[in-house]
Amino acid sequence: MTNLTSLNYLQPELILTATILLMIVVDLFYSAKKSRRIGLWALAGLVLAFIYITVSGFNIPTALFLGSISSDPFGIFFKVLILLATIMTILVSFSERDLSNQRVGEYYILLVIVTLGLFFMVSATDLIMVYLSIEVVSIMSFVLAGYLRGNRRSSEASLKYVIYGAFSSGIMLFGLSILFGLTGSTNFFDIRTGLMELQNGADLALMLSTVLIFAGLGYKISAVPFHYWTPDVYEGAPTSITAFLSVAPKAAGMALIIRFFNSILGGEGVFTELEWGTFSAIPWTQLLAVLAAVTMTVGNLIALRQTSVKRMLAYSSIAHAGYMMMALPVLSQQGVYGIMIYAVFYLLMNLGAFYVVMIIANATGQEDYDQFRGLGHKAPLLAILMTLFMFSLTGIPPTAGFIGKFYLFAAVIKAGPSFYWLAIIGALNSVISLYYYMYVVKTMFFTQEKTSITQIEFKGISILVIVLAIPTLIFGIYWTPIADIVHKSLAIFIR
Amino acid sequence: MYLEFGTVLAFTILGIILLMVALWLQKLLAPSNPSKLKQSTYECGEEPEGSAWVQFNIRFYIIALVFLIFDVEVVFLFPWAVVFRELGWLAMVEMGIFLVILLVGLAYVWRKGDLDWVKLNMKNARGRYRRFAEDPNSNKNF
Amino acid sequence: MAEITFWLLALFTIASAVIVVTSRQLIYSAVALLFSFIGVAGLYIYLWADFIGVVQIMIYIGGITILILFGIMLTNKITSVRISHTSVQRRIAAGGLTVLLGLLITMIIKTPWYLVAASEPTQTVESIGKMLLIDYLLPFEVVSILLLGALIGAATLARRGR
Amino acid sequence: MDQLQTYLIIGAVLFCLGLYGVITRRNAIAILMGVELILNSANVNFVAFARFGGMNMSGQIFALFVIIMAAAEAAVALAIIINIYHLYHSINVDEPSELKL
Repeated sequence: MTNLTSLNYLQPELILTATILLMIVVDLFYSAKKSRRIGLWALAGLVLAFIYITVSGFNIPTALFLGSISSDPFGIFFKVLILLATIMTILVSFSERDLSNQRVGEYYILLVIVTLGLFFMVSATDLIMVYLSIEVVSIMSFVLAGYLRGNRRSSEASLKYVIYGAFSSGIMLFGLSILFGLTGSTNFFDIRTGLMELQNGADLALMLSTVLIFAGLGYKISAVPFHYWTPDVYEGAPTSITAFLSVAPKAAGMALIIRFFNSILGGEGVFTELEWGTFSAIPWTQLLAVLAAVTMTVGNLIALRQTSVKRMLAYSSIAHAGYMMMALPVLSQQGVYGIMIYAVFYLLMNLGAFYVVMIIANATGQEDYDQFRGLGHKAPLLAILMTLFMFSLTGIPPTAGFIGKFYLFAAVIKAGPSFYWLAIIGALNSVISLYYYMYVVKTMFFTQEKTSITQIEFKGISILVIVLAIPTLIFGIYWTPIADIVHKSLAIFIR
Repeated sequence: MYLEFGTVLAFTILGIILLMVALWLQKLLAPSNPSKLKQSTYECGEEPEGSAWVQFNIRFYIIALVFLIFDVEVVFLFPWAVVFRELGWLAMVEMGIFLVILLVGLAYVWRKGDLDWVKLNMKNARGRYRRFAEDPNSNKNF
Repeated sequence: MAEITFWLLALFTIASAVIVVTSRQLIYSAVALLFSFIGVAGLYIYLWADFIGVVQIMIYIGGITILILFGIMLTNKITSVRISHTSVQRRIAAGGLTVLLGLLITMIIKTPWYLVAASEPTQTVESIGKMLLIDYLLPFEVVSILLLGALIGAATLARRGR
Repeated sequence: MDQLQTYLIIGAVLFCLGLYGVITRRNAIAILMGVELILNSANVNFVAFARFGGMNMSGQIFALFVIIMAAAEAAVALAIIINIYHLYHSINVDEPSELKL
């Protein structure tokens, strides 16, 4: 489709760009105290984009801008998810304590630029677009992670993030260059046809380039060998950014991996039984399965030994990336369906848990387990909400987390006996995660309050936490609406 | 292609050789008996103290940064300038969007005062000079 | 004649890259990095990519090296000019990387790359311009957003006060 | 010099040197230089494939975008490194270890 006609498929992105430019111009005239208002402008732009996407609904999958990106229900589903995460982050940042004493205009501008980068990340079908969108997201997240200039932990977090981010994007770029060399084109589908003709001549090159590319993508979803940055950055960055980083780029990274592996290494049909073996003798499925298992176990085991709840949640988000990766090697219709449904519920429960930690941190200044002591007596509503999130993160029945895990495990088991060991490891990991999630519940209800912390005043965040808690509970019981939406958005563009 | 860039290479090598020859000749012919006094750095006759690598202000980094970003913008202008006549108005619009976005960046940097070379900090600036009033949280030496 | 200068240039690039990673002093690494960028620009000229060679000189040598030198100046209260940075477990890393290099080279030699006979060197600016404004229009606009974000992000972080 | 393999080998050597630079260094700016070397090696690959793949310009366009992205990334990375210097007065990577495992 030519550039001009593709424009009218690009409305949400145009709205976001207009918001960014408007916010910068408006920010020039606000003083430091009033710079909080820029958040309202950002919110307006995001809600407008959200309304536009939900109203225009799903369209037939088409390629835009001569194959640079594609507009399809799969992309739109993830765009809605990203918009929800960003809107939540902006709402919560209004009452974040450590952001309140400095100029925050740029914080919101950079957040909307990250959202725009994530939009392109989930719809890119061209190597250049993949690389550029990952860079836009990474570079802006470097700055956001280090936004609290004076605070040592925040600057150290951004230093570690920069080093790992620049390093892994360099490695991914080298992998992309090898892939480009094999087929001479940057468009996903030309590469696929090119690789088909090559047959098995280029096994070593294909294996090397995919391993290198997975270094970049694995860094984005913090899969195990590339997860070292996650705990330090999550602990150092402002909590609203940590919550955002643990949800939105991870979901977008998953979408990118699905699209990348499906379009380039996949067989003919859309998510039909993929013959991984066509291109290389290396057992891809087992490799990815082992990676998923290792990511889960490492995330869970280290989370056991954490003293700070925020750090525990960071490791638990690595474990959840592992659960989602469990359905990747399967790459059948059910596998992707499981990942998409789990991404929705993961967003709800993870943001909820982080925001409860933020309420406690605002009141007491620390985020470790001691602050949760005796919360059951002092702030019963908050404690009950946190318990709901902990149950959901473990995957205990009446919550949405259970349904998400149910679909994931169903997809893995349905993929045949060769994946049973993966399902067993997944179940074991859920049991391990039961321990440290329930430890939080135990400290809240059954331990005496060591330090008499001030009364936790209910501010905007609590409403947000309630807004997140309701769907976590409802979808645990009645989840057909979400199931239908995910089913409808399973159509991905394949030329 | 090789011919044009060959001459460029030849010229650079020639330049370097001339420089080296000049320095080498000076080393060969000029007498040199260094003494403590002659070796010390020359600071208009005064006694030099402290190191030459003095720490300079950070706002020069921002100016180098702004230079780099707009240097990159210029690089995109070159291919556009060669081609826009053939591509008609669409290329003009595309380049227009590119330039507007970076113009907003320039306005941001300009208004935030990152570009002014000398930052005035007056103790009690009133009225028109309120902009230069000492801001409380900036530490003086940087 | 062109053959000899090519091998000299390749040697020059790799030698300065080795200095970048092994030299004891940061300033020497920065200057060696500058030379390796010049060497790579020469390689682009040999690969008939004149515009990319000039862009490399303008941006990498004219911009990024300056920023790196600024960074070195600003971050080392240079009392002792010798800023040594000891490297850690060098041998293991060197061993592992030579294995990786061997693997890469076998891959390079063994793989049937996408080869098409090329005519003779031509001006690339025009075709790059056309392709930039038609085929890769969207990346072109996304890059302007990236530059805007980088400008704002870096300016906020590097700015003191206000 | 008109052999694709020679250029790819140069690219691979630069890649391994850049990797070595990143792994064995403790100074943040030295690591950044290693990353620049890795990006340059990928660029050499792209331009070499563009030249030997029948002068298809997408390789050179990709190299152009990588150069520009490297400029933006270096600007932000150095701003962060300067920022952390003011807090710690040294930029050895493992010195600021307030965030323990």
